[in-house]
Amino acid sequence: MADIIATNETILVVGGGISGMTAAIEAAECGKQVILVEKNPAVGGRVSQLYKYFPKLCHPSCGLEINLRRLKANKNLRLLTMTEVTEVSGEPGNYSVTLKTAPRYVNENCTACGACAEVVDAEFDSEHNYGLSKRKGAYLPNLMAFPQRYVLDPRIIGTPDATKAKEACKYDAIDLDMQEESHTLTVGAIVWATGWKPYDANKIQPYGYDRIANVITSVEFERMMDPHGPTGGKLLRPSDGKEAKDIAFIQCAGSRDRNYLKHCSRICCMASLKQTTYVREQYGDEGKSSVYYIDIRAIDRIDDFYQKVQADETVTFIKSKVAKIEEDKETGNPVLHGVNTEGYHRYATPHDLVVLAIGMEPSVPAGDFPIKVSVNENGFIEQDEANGAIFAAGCSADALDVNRAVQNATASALRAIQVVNQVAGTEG
Amino acid sequence: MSTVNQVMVEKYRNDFLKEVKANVEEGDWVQMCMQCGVCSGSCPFGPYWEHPPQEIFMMIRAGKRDEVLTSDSMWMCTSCYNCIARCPRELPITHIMHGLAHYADRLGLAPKNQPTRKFAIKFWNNLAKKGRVNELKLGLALYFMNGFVEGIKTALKNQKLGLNMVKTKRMNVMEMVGGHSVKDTGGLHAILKKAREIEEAKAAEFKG
Amino acid sequence: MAKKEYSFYPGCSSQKGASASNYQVSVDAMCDVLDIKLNHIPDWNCCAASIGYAGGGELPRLALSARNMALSEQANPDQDLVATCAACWLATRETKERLQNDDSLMAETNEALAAAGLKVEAKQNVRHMVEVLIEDFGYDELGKHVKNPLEGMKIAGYVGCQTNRPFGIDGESFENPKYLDKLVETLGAEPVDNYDKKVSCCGGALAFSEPEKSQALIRDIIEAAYDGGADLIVTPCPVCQMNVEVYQDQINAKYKTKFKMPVVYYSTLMSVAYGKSGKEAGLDGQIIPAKPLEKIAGK
Amino acid sequence: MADEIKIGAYICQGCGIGDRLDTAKLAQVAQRDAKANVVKEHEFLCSAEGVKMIQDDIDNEGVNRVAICACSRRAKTDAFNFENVAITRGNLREGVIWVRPDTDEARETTQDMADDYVRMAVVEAKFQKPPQGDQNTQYTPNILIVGGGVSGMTAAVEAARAGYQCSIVEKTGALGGAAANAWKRIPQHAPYADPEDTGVAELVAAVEGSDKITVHLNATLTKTSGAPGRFSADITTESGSTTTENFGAIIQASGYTEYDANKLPELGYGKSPNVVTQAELDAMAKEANGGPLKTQDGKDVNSVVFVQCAGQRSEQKGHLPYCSGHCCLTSIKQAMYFKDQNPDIDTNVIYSDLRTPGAGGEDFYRSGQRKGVTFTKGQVNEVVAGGDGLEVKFKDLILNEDAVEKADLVVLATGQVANSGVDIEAVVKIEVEDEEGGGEATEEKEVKVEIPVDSILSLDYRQGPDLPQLKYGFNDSHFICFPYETRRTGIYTTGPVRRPMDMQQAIEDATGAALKAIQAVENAAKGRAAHPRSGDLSFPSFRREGCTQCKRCTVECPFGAIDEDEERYPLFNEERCRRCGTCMGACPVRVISFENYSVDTVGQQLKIVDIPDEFEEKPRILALACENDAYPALDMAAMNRVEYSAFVRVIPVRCLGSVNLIWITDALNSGYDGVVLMGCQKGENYQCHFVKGSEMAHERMSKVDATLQSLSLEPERITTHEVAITDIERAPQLINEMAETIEKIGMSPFKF
Repeated sequence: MADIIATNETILVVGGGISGMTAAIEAAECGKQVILVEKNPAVGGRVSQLYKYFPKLCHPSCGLEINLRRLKANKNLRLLTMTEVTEVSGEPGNYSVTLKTAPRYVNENCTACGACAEVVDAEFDSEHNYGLSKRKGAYLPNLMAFPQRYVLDPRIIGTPDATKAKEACKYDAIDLDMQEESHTLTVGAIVWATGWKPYDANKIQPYGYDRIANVITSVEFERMMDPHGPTGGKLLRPSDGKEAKDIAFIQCAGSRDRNYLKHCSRICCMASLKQTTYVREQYGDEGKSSVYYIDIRAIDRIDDFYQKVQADETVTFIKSKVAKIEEDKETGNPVLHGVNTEGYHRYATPHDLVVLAIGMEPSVPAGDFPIKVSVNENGFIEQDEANGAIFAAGCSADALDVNRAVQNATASALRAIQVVNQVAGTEG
Repeated sequence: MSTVNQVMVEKYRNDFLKEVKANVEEGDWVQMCMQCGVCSGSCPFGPYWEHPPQEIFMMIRAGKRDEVLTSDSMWMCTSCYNCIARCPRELPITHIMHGLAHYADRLGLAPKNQPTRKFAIKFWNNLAKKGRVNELKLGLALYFMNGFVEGIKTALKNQKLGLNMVKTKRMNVMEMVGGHSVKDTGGLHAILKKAREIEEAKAAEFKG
Repeated sequence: MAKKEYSFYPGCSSQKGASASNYQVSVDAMCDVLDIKLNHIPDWNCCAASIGYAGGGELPRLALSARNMALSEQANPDQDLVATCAACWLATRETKERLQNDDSLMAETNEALAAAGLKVEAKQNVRHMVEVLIEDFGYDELGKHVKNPLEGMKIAGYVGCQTNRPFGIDGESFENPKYLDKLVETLGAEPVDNYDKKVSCCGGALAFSEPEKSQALIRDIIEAAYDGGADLIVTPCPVCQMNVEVYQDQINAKYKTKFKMPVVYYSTLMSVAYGKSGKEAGLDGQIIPAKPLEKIAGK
Repeated sequence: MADEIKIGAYICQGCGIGDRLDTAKLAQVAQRDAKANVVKEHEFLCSAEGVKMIQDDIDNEGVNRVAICACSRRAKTDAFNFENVAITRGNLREGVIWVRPDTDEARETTQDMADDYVRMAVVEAKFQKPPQGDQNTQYTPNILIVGGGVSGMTAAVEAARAGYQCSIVEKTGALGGAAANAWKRIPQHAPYADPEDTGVAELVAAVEGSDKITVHLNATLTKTSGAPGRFSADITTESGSTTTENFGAIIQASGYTEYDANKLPELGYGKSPNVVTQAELDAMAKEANGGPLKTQDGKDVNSVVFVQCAGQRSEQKGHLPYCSGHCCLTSIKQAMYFKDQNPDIDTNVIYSDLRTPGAGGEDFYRSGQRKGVTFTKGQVNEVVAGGDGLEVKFKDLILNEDAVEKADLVVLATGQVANSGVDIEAVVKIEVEDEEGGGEATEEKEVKVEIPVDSILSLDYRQGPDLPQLKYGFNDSHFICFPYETRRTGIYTTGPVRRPMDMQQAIEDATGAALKAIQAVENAAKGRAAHPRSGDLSFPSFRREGCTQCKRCTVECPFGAIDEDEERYPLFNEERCRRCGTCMGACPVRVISFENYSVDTVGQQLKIVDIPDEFEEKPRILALACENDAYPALDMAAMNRVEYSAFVRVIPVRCLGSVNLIWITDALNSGYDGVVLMGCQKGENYQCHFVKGSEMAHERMSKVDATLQSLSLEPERITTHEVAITDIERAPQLINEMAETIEKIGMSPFKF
């Protein structure tokens, strides 16, 4: 990593999700020098954990494949994984940035042959599947993972597993002595695209995510639907592994709520509408979806998707913020209590499975941002002159769907280019 | 009391929301409701509300003054605070319900024989007199609040209860004479009188 | 540990011959062991509870609690104001916060208090006894004083409403507070885990005015305790204690149930575990005798 | 040296290839059968030494065609990355050993598979040329922006800030567009509590103050021709004077027209002057300039009702089926116009779903409530002009009753209609329909050509004067991940013409569009392809003498890259080309090819495959797989060790649209027993990143039945599938199904 070349005409992009990749690739394809850092072992971010996109119901990995090809082909773009930004100082056109790279314990010799994973015994919760399944202590983060290179979980270092892995590798790709590295470099502009995390469902106490097995989150549901996900594409109840056919979707789970996130996370309505189509796809008329909502926010052109779902007689909409969920001890069914406010109808309805349309919490380190930027009380980075040449992209800027995140990231790339072009101009 | 009602009707014409904002405890919050209904679903007495809180808020906006103020729904509040704890907009719903009940009572619109209303009034009068609650008098008053015959029935029904309480020294027959009290009853009454004056004055001078 | 002193607000129900007089007895026993000195607020008055609203209205109601705070500030400055009754605590703390966040309300309140030559600043912390136990002592310290562990006893921790919402105990959730369970464990007994009625409402003051409706709620609370295999129910609130204990006969009559579930205060549990006598622990105040506790207290 | 071909074939033994396969035999095959000039084996080809070995041959042995026989073309790209040579990959790992069982009985067929992939890699290399890129581009970096509203001005200002010259062509006499008539805008900054200044004046000042921006007012485009880097645009003013300028890229920011409220008589529009649209209300507010808003007859306004979704989100004929996204926030903003003036004015927003997304949106909603704006979930049925003011009749959906509300003013939240010019696909449809004389064609015509619209871009393209529309008249991208993709290279749309949006979104959107325009210019300068084959330097060349002027290539090019010259021969515009090869697939006489992708690079591969005679019981299946979805799916199947038939030979193609029928007939003639085509999803929600490729392939294949009959072959021998990148189990299964079919119907008689 010592060979990173960066100047004050270089653009640093922080975060390798869809927004960061877009900002980096778009800028690089304009001929700019770009460094893209990602704290995970592979790029792709949240979208790589999605089964389908709304409203087209197409597969995120398809776009990811294209972006990966663009990334592989572009010589202006340098990718650093397992790397985070620890310090930033300076001003537009001349920032000094300190990067911290965690040891992967696997070097570029790795051919992704998988021999190490075969011999390692230790298993850990799979990050890719939100802990719904296990993965080995030596692993490839996912099938689309780029760099296509294995990782050793730090928790196996110093254990016999680590030595076994090393011995299993014919290509001397495993380096157990790898240490954390730190590098300081100069860049002209910074695009901040650290994305979002699902709001901690345990905090939404009335819904008992921590107490009731058959209450799950929308991101977990999404993994379940993936044919190569933890349940092989089946909707299985955590409590008893039975197929769930009567499914409740609770909107604004953590969003639009002063007790949790006060902003609207924008994507959840469309996400749940999309997920009702999964239920239909699985069971046809046998399945049943109930959406408990405050307002259905199927914004602009894609409102027609909402209209299509409304026409599906297996899907019902209840205008209600569910008050609380209790578990039916016999059946393990979550029972939803509340009032449908359209005409005041009280309900206590059992479902096989409850999906919390979980809110979007920005992953902006609001408190300890490495340099002064203006962050609003929702935790997103405000567009502000005072931020200098630090530009938020995607869900660091607002709760955005993929399409808008990419749009926003493309804009941020230009803002960064303006800065480095100015540097280039003034420096002849 | 109903003259007060006339005054308010005059003052706010048909703008009930403004009236509530001006005269009802925490009434300003009503406009912040987004009709999610979590309060209505959270109330332990929910099934007994003819109009649950969120609907009452909507009725206030819709100017349904009489329907709201004569309703006995607010009187169903057990002060469990579930609604406040869960409201996504932080509305102090319990207090708004109390405020509406009190306001309705002040205007003489509250349903006359609503049991909780009667109890609440008696409770207040009881404590306002000596500064501390006289549980026995309150209890008896309660039994007879629906008239003598009813009272005997209730009293008999609760006789065993009463005896138990006495046996376990958790009720004192001597309270009929004397009983607990603050020493400075004069001061206490002065405070309450003044507080009431201030409140009345505010309601009167507020220009919708 | 050094003696701890608090400005104490007993509340009406804790008075001699009142419905929670046994609560006070057990609290005194508990404090004796923990070396807590409760300095009673002189000439305190009723807080108007949560039912005073209809007659009182906003300012008069607040004035009542303000008067107590004013007297407390006079008599026991630089002490926390502590109440054992949920309603007393809630009303007082609510008043404190309302006054602090609303200057005009503060002014009006003091205008009213002035009528009796009083003035309030509302600066003292207003705390429930449970907060004192958990925050100022902690489970370990509370455990140290256990002489007679309550072994073999299964206890349902019924938290109820007003010690839990809207303020509650710091760090506990509204839907599933654990502190009573932890306390039960600390005292050597077994808590009923996922006791799903632990924060359900008992009807509160409406147990008087709406007995049928309230008793329906109370039935579920007791039933769930039996389902969880409880020998007795423990609670931090006088209204909860009263409602859940004293109506069991009427509920049995109405619902053909055979309830005989003792309902005790945490302070009673602690006093017994701390080796106090049944009388000191207020066990003679039980309408439904808490036999398992009596056995131990008898030792 | 470019013409003296020297092929190096490099066979890796790593990742178990050496253990599972006889690599010596592979080397022999490369040399003897495929005629590789240099052949080397290496135990770990992607290692530094392995890579160096290859680089040395390139530098010292003059190797200029490199066939890497190792892992998939998707793996180890960083290692196998050599300058100025043609590189091919023989997929021995994901393509062979990972999909075959390690058993003795499987060994022979597995080796056959590997042998063929080596042959194929070498012969593909042989027929490839390293792409040079288009050298002779005489390009201009200037950017043309159509439309002088917020979107257009933002695009210009942002591009200028990056150092690019811009010209704005605005049809009206002034800059500002729709926003110029607005009083305030929805807040764009925390705390998102109050309407803020529109910022239009500042934007106009920035445009006029920039020495990099030229503005043409009262002007339209009358002819636009050329390609990225060399567009030529005729800019004609009202007066009729025309100037011709050259541009590198074009941004279309032609904005929207407010939905015609006259179509909503039931809501009282046109019947009472006090029923106005949101745009009209904002104009009134601007007029009042901070003073109180009055009714049309000059009375004070005491109550205002906002009717959301007026003529929107409705299936009713003549209404808009979509949501315009901004209207809820706009109504809140406008209600504040009144509330900030005088809190006693009643403002009620009647909505069905209140849509205030994101952080700012929800904050603004709360702020509206705090200011006393009331919100009613309801369905407005009628607005009638009563004696004193207006009566709004609606169903209150919460109180579940019919209600009437009096109001002095009613504001209708009507939607945005895109100014997207001519719907060229409608026109094309009619052409096609006419040729076939279809019955419904006439109807089709009536529906489509309702109102004759002026063209926005006046493109001198064979495919028509404007951009293809996606849905409801918007020129949006079809792709979630690539919001700026249009089907005309170097031309990008932005603002409400792309998707209904408010000012804030338009500003973000225009900034992004400016980047794409800049990128198009830079790509054109270097002869590089734009997305999705970004950076591809190859370009289509065509043999004029062979061409029969059948026009298929010009018609079928999804990007309108091919015009016709005066002699009606196809005229390729490389800078418009996305290198998908659809033209190549379309050409019946096979005169179109790319340096590194041609009829031969694929054709020779399938021909060099060894076809055992029918008695050997070793059928051969040709699989042509889309390189973006089906091929990765097969790779991932391999990573999961999903097994499939050893009789298949998979060739990745840029797009199924590039598949030329000759490959199919060649395959059948040379004795293949089956052909499997795997492309992307087609139809309305098509997944093909070259738009129509998969569609066209299916279309063409549906017509080969005839050919099959003529060869008296069963139609089952050819199957065409839509395969998604997630079809990790299904893609192998499709191959196995073909193997089973062949077992059923028997081997092809065409083996020699």
